Formats: sequence, C-alpha cells, structure tokens
Amino acid sequence: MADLKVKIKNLLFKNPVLTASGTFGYGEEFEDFIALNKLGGFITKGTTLKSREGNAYPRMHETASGMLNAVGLQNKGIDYFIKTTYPKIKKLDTNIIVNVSGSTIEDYVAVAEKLNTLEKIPAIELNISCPNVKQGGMAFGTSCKSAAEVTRAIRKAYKKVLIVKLSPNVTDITEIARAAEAEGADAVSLINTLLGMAINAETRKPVLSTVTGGLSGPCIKPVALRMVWQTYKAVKIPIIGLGGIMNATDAIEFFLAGATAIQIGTANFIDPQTAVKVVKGINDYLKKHKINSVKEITGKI
Amino acid sequence: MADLKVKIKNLLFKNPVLTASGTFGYGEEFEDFIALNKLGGFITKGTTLKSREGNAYPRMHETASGMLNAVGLQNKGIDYFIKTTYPKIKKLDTNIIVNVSGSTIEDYVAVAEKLNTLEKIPAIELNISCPNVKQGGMAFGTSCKSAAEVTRAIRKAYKKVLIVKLSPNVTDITEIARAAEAEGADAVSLINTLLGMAINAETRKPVLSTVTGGLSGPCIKPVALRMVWQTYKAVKIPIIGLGGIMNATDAIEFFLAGATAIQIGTANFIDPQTAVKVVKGINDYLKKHKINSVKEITGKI
Amino acid sequence: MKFIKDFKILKNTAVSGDTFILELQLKEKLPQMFPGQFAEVLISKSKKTFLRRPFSIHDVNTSKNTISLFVKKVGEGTTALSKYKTGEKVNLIFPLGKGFNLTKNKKVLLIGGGCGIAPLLYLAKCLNENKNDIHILLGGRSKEDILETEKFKKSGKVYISTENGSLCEKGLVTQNPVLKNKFDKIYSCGPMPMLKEVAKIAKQKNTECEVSLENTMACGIGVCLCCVVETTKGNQCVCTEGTVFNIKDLIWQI
Amino acid sequence: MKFIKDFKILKNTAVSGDTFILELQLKEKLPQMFPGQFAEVLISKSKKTFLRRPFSIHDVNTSKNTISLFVKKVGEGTTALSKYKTGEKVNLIFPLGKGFNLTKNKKVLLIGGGCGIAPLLYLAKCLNENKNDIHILLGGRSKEDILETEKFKKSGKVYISTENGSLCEKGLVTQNPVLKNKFDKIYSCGPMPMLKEVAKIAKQKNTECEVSLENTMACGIGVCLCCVVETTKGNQCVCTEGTVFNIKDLIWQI
Ligand SMILES: Cc1cc2nc3c(=O)[nH]c(=O)nc-3n(C[C@H](O)[C@H](O)[C@H](O)COP(=O)(O)OP(=O)(O)OC[C@H]3O[C@@H](n4cnc5c(N)ncnc54)[C@H](O)[C@@H]3O)c2cc1C
Ligand SMILES: Cc1cc2nc3c(=O)[nH]c(=O)nc-3n(C[C@H](O)[C@H](O)[C@H](O)COP(=O)(O)OP(=O)(O)OC[C@H]3O[C@@H](n4cnc5c(N)ncnc54)[C@H](O)[C@@H]3O)c2cc1C
Ligand SMILES: Cc1cc2nc3c(=O)[nH]c(=O)nc-3n(C[C@H](O)[C@H](O)[C@H](O)COP(=O)(O)O)c2cc1C
Ligand SMILES: Cc1cc2nc3c(=O)[nH]c(=O)nc-3n(C[C@H](O)[C@H](O)[C@H](O)COP(=O)(O)O)c2cc1C
Ligand code: FES
Ligand code: FES
Repeated sequence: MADLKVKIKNLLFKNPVLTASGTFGYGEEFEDFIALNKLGGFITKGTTLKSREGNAYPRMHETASGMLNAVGLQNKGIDYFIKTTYPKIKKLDTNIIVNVSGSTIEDYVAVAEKLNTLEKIPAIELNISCPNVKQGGMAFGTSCKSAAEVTRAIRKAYKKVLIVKLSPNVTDITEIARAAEAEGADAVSLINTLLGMAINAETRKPVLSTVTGGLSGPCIKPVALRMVWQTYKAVKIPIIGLGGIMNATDAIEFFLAGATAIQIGTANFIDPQTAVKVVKGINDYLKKHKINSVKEITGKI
Repeated sequence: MADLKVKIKNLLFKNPVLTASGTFGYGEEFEDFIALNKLGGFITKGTTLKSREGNAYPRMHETASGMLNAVGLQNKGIDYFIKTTYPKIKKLDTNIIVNVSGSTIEDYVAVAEKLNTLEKIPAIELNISCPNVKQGGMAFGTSCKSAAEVTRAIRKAYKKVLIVKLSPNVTDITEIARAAEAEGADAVSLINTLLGMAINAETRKPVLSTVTGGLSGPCIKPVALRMVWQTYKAVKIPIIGLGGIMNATDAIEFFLAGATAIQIGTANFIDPQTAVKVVKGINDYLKKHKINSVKEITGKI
Repeated sequence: MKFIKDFKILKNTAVSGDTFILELQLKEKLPQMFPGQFAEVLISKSKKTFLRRPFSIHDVNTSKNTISLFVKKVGEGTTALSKYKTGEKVNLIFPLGKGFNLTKNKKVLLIGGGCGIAPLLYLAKCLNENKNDIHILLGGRSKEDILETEKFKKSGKVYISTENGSLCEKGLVTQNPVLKNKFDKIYSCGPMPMLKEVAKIAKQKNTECEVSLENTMACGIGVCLCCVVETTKGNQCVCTEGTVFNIKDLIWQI
Repeated sequence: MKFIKDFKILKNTAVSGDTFILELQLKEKLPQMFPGQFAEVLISKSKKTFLRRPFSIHDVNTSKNTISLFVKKVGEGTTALSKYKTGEKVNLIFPLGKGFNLTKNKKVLLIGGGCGIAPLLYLAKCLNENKNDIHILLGGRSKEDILETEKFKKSGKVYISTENGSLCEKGLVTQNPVLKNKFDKIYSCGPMPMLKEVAKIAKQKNTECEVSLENTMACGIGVCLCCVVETTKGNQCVCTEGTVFNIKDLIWQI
C-alpha cells in the first residue's frame, strides 16, 4: 500500500479522493454502492442559509462527453442540514466538507458561522462559482475584488479549513486564486462548471429553463487540467483539482498538473463506485511506478 | 429549395456554411471529397507576414469528444499564398476568406494590406485568438483595449469585409465583441479554441510540446453556443458561429442562438464531407419546418 | 437497497419497427422489485451516449431470474441498445424509484400511451396476484403502436384507442368510452399531455390516480436534483420520490 | 485521388493475443494503391474514439477486391476495432500518403519491428513483382511478437531477431548479422528508436534508406498540420509528404 495521505493545512485526508458538491448528495445516497469511509472525504450539495427550491425543470441536458445542469442550488438550508442530515452522517469516518453557497456576503457568513460549531465538519468549500443562480454564485468568482471580499469575510467568520472553489469562466484564473490566497484561503478547488447552453432545434427553444447552465464531465477535463497547472504555478496553498475525472489515470494527471487532492463529480452518475475505484487505481499506479507517496507527484510534470 | 443566402455587409454567401481556419487547408485538399463551390465559403489556414515553422511535434492530442492542437500557425507566409496558392484557388465559385494572424499590429496590418489587392479575396478573418503562439494571437483577444487597438489598425488598412475572430478564454466575450464592433468590424466569428492541456500519466510529461493547446470539437459546443447567444444580444453586426458543429442540427442551434453563418472545423477531420452535408441538412430542416429563409431563424429562440 | 450489476442479455426481441424487448439475466438472485420501478442502463457501445438511460422494469421472471425492458428507439442510446445481441453484457443500477402502490380487491384501470405501457405489464401482473378487477386501456397513434396486447390480456380486460382509428376506438386514449365507467383507482404512464388529461378526468371523477413520470435524469439516485417535479411539498426528485406520484400531490399547470 | 468509402468486413482474424487482421471489401473497384500508403478508419462503435485512426495498408487482393489491415490492440479504438464482425461496415478515407519508392532488380532489405511489419507485406509483394532480391528482417521482444513470417517468406528470405532470444537471433533487430551484408536499399517501419538505429546503420554504410513514420494524426489529409516531422525542407506533414521519407531528408536528433 502506497502512502495516499494528504494534508490541507492541518486537516488530514486518508487519501486524496473526494467527491464533488452537487454530485454526491449528502453521502448517504451512495451507501448502497460504496463504503463511504474509503473516501478521503466528500463535499455536500451546495448549502445556503435558507432553503431553496432551485430552478424550474428542465434542469439537465446531455452534451458530447458531458452534461449541462441548471439545478440552481436546490437545498433545504443550513438549519435543516444541522438538525436532520448532520446527525445521520457525523459518525462516518471520512472528512465531511460542506459546500457553502449564497447570494450575499452576509448569507455566506451566516452559514459559515453555523458550521463553526459542528465538530465533525472540519472544512467548508466556499462556492463562489455557481453559474446557475442570478445574484451571487459565479459573480463573486469572476472578479478578483469580489472574490477577495467574500473570502475575507468568511475567513473572519470561519475558524477551520477554508477551501475556495473557483470558477473557470474567467480570463485568468490565477488572479482569482491569488486573491483568495491573499485573504486567507487554506486551499482552492477548481474547476466549477463552464457556462454553457443547449438549444432544441425542433422546438426552437433553449433546453434548460434558465437558458444557460453549467457544463461538467470529461469534455471539460483539458480546460480543468490547464487551470490547475496555471494555478499551481501561481499560489502556494494546496489545490484540489476536479473537472471530468472518470478514472485513476485522470486523477494522476491532475496530481501531476499540481493538485494535492481531487474530486469526482459527474462520474458518480455514470458509475457510483468511481471514487473507490480511483482510490485503488492511484495506489496501483504508485506501486507500479515505485512511488512511495501520492504527495510526491503533485506538480511533477 | 429554401433560401440559404446570407449577407455580411455587402458580401453575399450562397449559403451560411463556411469551413474553419486551420481545418481546411487552402481548400484544395478537399477537392477529392466535395465540390468546393457548394460551400458558402472557406477560411484559409492562419496566414502570417513571414513564413512560420510552427511549434515542435507533438502538436495534437485527442480528448473526450474533442482534440487539443498546438500547431502554432505553421504557414508559408502571405507572399507564398499570393504567388502560389491564390492563383490555384481564385477561380473557385465560393468566398475565399483569409485568416490573418500575427504577433504585432504591424504584421497584421502588413498582411491585410497585401490582401486588399486580391480581387477574389472578399474578406479577411482577423485571428486575435490563437492560443498557440506566445506573443500575439490570443493576447490581443483577451482584453478589450488590445482587441480594439488591433481592429482599429486593420480597419484602416483593409477596405473589404473585416471579420474578427474572438477568443473564448475570457470572462466576458461580449465586451470584446463590442470593442471590435466599435472599431469597425463587419462581423465577429466565435469561438476559437478553449485553452486546454493534456498530460501523459505514464511518462509524467505534458503531451503537447507547448504544454497547453487549443481545445476544439463537440466538447466545446455548449460553451460556443452560449457565447454566440450572449454576443447576439450585445452587438448589431452579424455573428459567424462555430465550435463543435458536427451536423446540420448543430448548425441550426447556432443560427437559433444568433449566428448568421457558421463554420465547420474539427468535423472536417472526421468526415471531410461534413460541410456539404450540413448545407443539405439545413435546407431539409427549413423545408420540414416551412421556413423560407435561413435568415429567419437567426436568434429566434 | 440499490444494486449495480452486469446483466447478460438472454434475448433481444424486436416487437415492432421501433420497439424491442431486452430480456436480461442476473447471475445472483434478483432482489425484490416493485412495478413502476426502473433501472439506469449503461449503453457502453453508443459513441454519443454519455449518461445512463432510464428504463422501466417491464417484466420480472423469478424462475428465469430475468427482468425485461421494453424500449422504444428514439435516439442514439436506444438505437445502440437495440443492436445488442444475446450473450452481451449490460450494466444496470436498479431497482430505482418507489413504484406504484398496489391495491387489493379493487376495480382498477391502467392507461398506457405509447411506450408508457412499459411499466404497466408488471403492474398488471402484480395487481392480478392481488385479486383486483383489472381493465387496461392502451393507446397510440395507429395500430402499429398498440403492442403487447396479448400479454396484457392475461391480466385483465384490454381496451384500445388509436388516433387514426386503425384499430378499435378512434381518437385519443383519453376519449375511450371505458373511461365513462367508475374505477377505484387509475394507474397511468405515457406522454405528459396524456397524463395531464388522465389526471383531469380522475380529478373530475374523484378517482384515486397514480401516474409515473419520465423526467430527464442524470443520476437516477437522488443526488443531481435534475429530475424534479413540483409537488405540494416543493420540488421533489422524480427518481427517488417517484417516479410514481399520486396526482393529488402534483402541482400541474393543467 | 483520395476516397471516402464504406468497406464490408469479410473477415476479422486474430493473429496473436493482441493483433488481428481485418479483411475489408469495397463494392466498387479498388483504386490503385501503393505499398506504404495508409487509410484513416472511423471506429464508430468505440465510445471514446473521437478521431479516425490511421492504419497502413497491409495487403491488397485485387481479385477479391479487398485490402487488409494488420492491427495491434493498444487502446480504446483498436480494441473496439478488434471486436468488429464479418458483415459489419467500416468507413475509410484512403489511400493516403505517398508510399515507398519501389526499386527494380536490386538487393533490398526490409526491416520491420513490432507492428511496423504492417506496411511491409504489401511492399515485399510489389518489390517481388519488380524482380528484386528481397531480404526481410523481422524483430520483436519475444517469439510471440514475430508474426506473418510464412507470408513474408513468399516474397523473400526472412531473418528474425528477438530481444529475449526466444526465436532465432537474440538481441535488437538492428543487431542482426544480416545487417553486415551490403544492400542497395533498406526499407523500414517500426518504433522510432529502431528507425533511428536503422537510419544510423544505413548512413554508415551509405545505403539508400526509406523509413515509414507513424506520427500522431488528426486528419491524415494534410490540413491540420499536426503530424509534422522536421526535414531539410522544414516541417513537413507525415500524412501527405510521407509517411515514407528518405532518411537523408530527415533531421533527426540521433
Ligand atoms: C424513469 C423513466 C423510465 C423510462 N422508461 C422507459 C421505458 O421503459 N421504455 C422506453 O422506451 N423509454 C423509457 N424512458 C425514456 C427513455 O429513458 C428515453 O427514451 C431514453 O433515455 C432516450 O435515450 P436516447 O439516447 O435513445 O435518446 P437521446 O438521443 O438522448 O434523445 C432522443 C430524444 O428523446 C428525448 N429524451 C431523452 N431522454 C428522455 C427521457 N428521459 N424522457 C423523455 N424523453 C427523453 C430527447 O429529448 C430527444 O428528443 C424512461 C424514462 C424515464 C425517466
Ligand atoms: C500512418 C500510420 C500508420 C499506422 N499503421 C498501423 C498499422 O498498420 N497497424 C497498427 O496496429 N497500428 C498502426 N498505426 C498506429 C495506430 O494508428 C495506433 O495504434 C492507433 O491509432 C491507436 O488507437 P487506439 O484508440 O487503440 O489507442 P489510444 O487509446 O488512442 O492510444 C493508446 C496508446 O497508443 C498511442 N497512440 C495513439 N495513436 C498513435 C499513433 N498514431 N501512433 C503511435 N502511437 C499512438 C497513444 O499515445 C497511447 O499510448 C499507424 C499509425 C500511423 C500514423
Ligand atoms: C448536477 C450538478 C450539481 C452541482 N451542484 C454544485 C453545487 O451545489 N456546488 C458546487 O460548488 N458545485 C456544484 N456542481 C459542480 C461540481 O461540483 C463540479 O465542480 C463540476 O461538475 C466539475 O466536475 P466534474 O466534471 O467532475 O463533474 C454541480 C455539478 C453538477 C453536475
Ligand atoms: C488543428 C487546428 C488548427 C487551427 N488553426 C487555426 C488557425 O490557424 N487560425 C484560426 O483562427 N483558428 C484555427 N483553429 C481554430 C478553428 O478554426 C476553430 O475556431 C476551432 O477549432 C473551433 O471549432 P471546431 O470545434 O468546429 O473545430 C484551428 C483548429 C484546429 C483544430
Ligand atoms: S435523476 Fe438525479 S436526482 Fe433524479
Ligand atoms: S494528420 Fe493532419 S496534416 Fe497530417
């Protein structure tokens, strides 16, 4: 067994494989398929201060090697999470990270403050990159100024590990990453979905109720890899890489590009066992190449 | 037969199907497969002032539903084009548009001026979005200021139809489109390739000699469609849409999103007859939906 | 409990020009499955099919340890699936969704439009075991769309409507005279406009009515939140809270 | 003239564990094809294969109107191709590239490493028709990699090297004693390191030498400019200016 452990600030992950927000529910949904404690961690669906109904149906469209979604942060709100979901999952032996979403800085801060008190939530992922909600979400993630602002506010309010999730819909992602780093982010995760669109030629209407949506899946992997590599050269904090990872080879590529850990997103829909297969595959790769620890390959192209 | 004719400024296209720069050589290469005069037009490989050897091999990597390229504008230069290529293709009954590339404004201008004199070149496509050349190319296309500057200079130097080809690697493509429009572009074409990257996990090296390359093919279609739609709402000049078009349905989607004409790029590699099939398919669609002219569906979602 | 398993294709039978039945065998013993449940099928031989495709469980044969899917070719994925041959493997996530609520000793009407008949065959069988008085109304555009009639006849009385009148009653399925009768419960699956019409009729007659919805799905297991329908309790996932809904819980813009 | 055509698979024959020969028949008369030319094959049943895949023309049978491809399974596309069955169709763009320059009445050596033997069989046949004195050197890691020997023997004298010595000479193909002899021309195809070694030997002996390169390709028809190799005339497309190059035109970092 190779050493798969990685650290973000003081937080230890038994392995570098997490699952991505919005593709893994709150973990429980996968218990029939995998042992959750085999994961380095999982990231919950984007959670907001108040419960949200999300966008109107249709919210999904398949594309070439990927999909568009326009869920719009449907969730039951942070209080429901704390009261109902957290007690059910807190015994899990893996890192549970809450993806914090919002449309105002005050909302973000309020959610983060509530999460401070949950013993078994060691980290939050600040989602400043959701393309499917009008105010907030992506708007914060597409300018350095607003990314800095929201990170600063959350950094003040939240004591544990703070991961900032970046949007790829920008001219220069390294600028945003540096802004988050400067304001005290402990790590950045990238990428969220690319803003895309689908049209039904027969009905001559947009497919999604919101017209545009977020593109995910293997189609975006080349863009994600490039952004991880650019960001690796730009910041000192660890990077969590994601975007189209379907198997261990993809994961290795992200490590080589500069990721300390990775997340499995859309792949969970196609094979709900992907994440554990990736853990095994990384171990096999390291053994085959006689590498002791996964940490050794981060950024090593 | 539905009316497939479209116009960009005063330039008439017999149909809205062009082929994209860098995927169609100088036309001749496709004569065994299709009758070039069935096309609305074709756009030459990016042509620069001096001949260029391009980047080192390897220059290509297949990705999920797409490919990365890092050709780096290999071409024999504008003088070779004028002396050797132009005489061979000028008799073709279709619009031959030269894709003008460069790394300084002076170079762009010099190429454009030479093209002024070629009777059978009714338009140029100004490539300010090539991600594979260090200076120039994409750098011009990722800020409003430099996009405006280069467009202004070319507009002064070039008398015929000026199309500016935009980069998708920006936070807001509508800004750049507006800048080009303000400086006198007659049309914009979008999108060029997304900046991506590939890594070989076995060798632990980047696949491309230049590390990053341009992503094209159906994987980028959702992003391209979105950008065409955004730009359609932002500018008054016609839009030439491209990015992942593989068939007539894809083309129709681009018209609905706001394109006046479209280009076939990577699809030419998979089926060199794609462009003529798309012409036929657009006609079939219009007939089936009882629409007289392709112009009627531009932007009609 | 949900499973992810490879099934072996025992038979791929063309039913009509554009429909076929896949009979799929599992090596280990099949878990219990309820009518109205579905499976998410990986179509690995289709170049353009990225996500799994959901199909209702059409029939279950416990002695052969098989399930069957009734599929209509509508696009890349289903067309590729139609070409799978005996002996090939397909991967399924199953059984998904909650299925229909089964009545006992009641007079029930099953209404299926087009390939909406898919979940109704197994439903009819189970209702039959529960000693219900079963009436089955099948509809389609023309007689070519009316399929599996003989199989349905084994569980109940069959009524047929075709839009062009090429078989039995002419008109929409929702115009069939059998709907004038009183039933204790209506079960239905088919295209949305039909379901809405069925719901309207059931409401008017104050008849209990369950419909199975086919919203587009990415995951089928309740995590992507793409398949939602508006209900009295807010947006609910069709894949986990449905696919079967009692119409009184749905907020439909009828 | 290049063509884009559907071919029917007459036979798909496993040659070894990871190689197979596809025999492909064209309905209309085959155009003339030269040894060393290749085809771009659309592998439509492979989910993950986006671009066409290039394969050398291994053999041509004008009486059956077939060509054959000799393919090694190395990834998704070739593995999917290996599963195609008799009667299925594959689409080809062909014939591509310039092919080898054929000598007449000369003493020639053909050197093939691994699946680099693919273009050499048809080459040997054509050289044979041209009344050359043909010597064929085949190399591989072990005897399992030495394939098609009997077919080659019909056109010339066959020499074999295996790296592990499990068949004939032990060592690299470029260490085979036959290379000590004087030839008028050497033709070679195989992995890059082997080709470079062959080129070195040919240069030393001042022997005319042509090699066939297998640079990764997107289009195969000279428009993407992805497949270039450095030559004395600058970067040239392997797909149109090659795939066969005289080594004196190549600038190799030997
Ligand atoms: C719970 C559920 C159960 C289903 N059961 C059956 C069944 O038993 N038999 C059967 O034949 N079909 C069933 N369907 C529909 C089936 O899933 C789709 O026909 C299939 O996914 C189409 O795949 P494709 O790749 O062939 O089509 P695509 O190429 O993806 O699409 C072709 C056309 O079908 C439409 N389409 C795609 N997916 C769906 C969908 N999920 N629902 C409705 N339309 C869609 C598209 O909008 C498009 O117009 C069911 C759907 C759901 C959600
Ligand atoms: C002109 C030409 C002629 C060829 N003739 C033959 C032939 O007759 N028989 C034969 O078996 N193969 C031949 N090849 C190689 C063949 O094209 C590749 O093996 C094939 O494209 C791999 O496809 P895949 O989808 O199975 O592999 P992929 O999954 O795409 O890749 C698997 C591995 O193969 C490597 N690879 C992919 N494409 C190429 C390539 N073009 N050249 C070298 N390595 C590659 C990849 O880097 C990777 O390591 C030829 C290549 C060229 C350019
Ligand atoms: C259906 C769906 C819902 C998502 N919801 C969220 C979310 O709530 N918060 C968030 O930060 N990212 C969300 N994402 C983005 C993913 O976490 C991930 O960044 C993206 O999908 C790219 O990774 P992938 O290609 O591996 O899926 C969602 C993605 C999908 C497909
Ligand atoms: C191999 C290759 C070479 C290209 N060369 C050029 C070029 O010289 N100039 C240019 O403006 N665009 C170039 N492009 C970009 C295409 O013209 C087009 O914008 C892009 O590929 C997206 O369209 P597609 O997805 O239909 O291919 C090139 C693309 C490819 C794949
Ligand atoms: S399909 Fe994903 S939640 Fe229902
Ligand atoms: S493969 Fe495109 S130019 Fe050779």
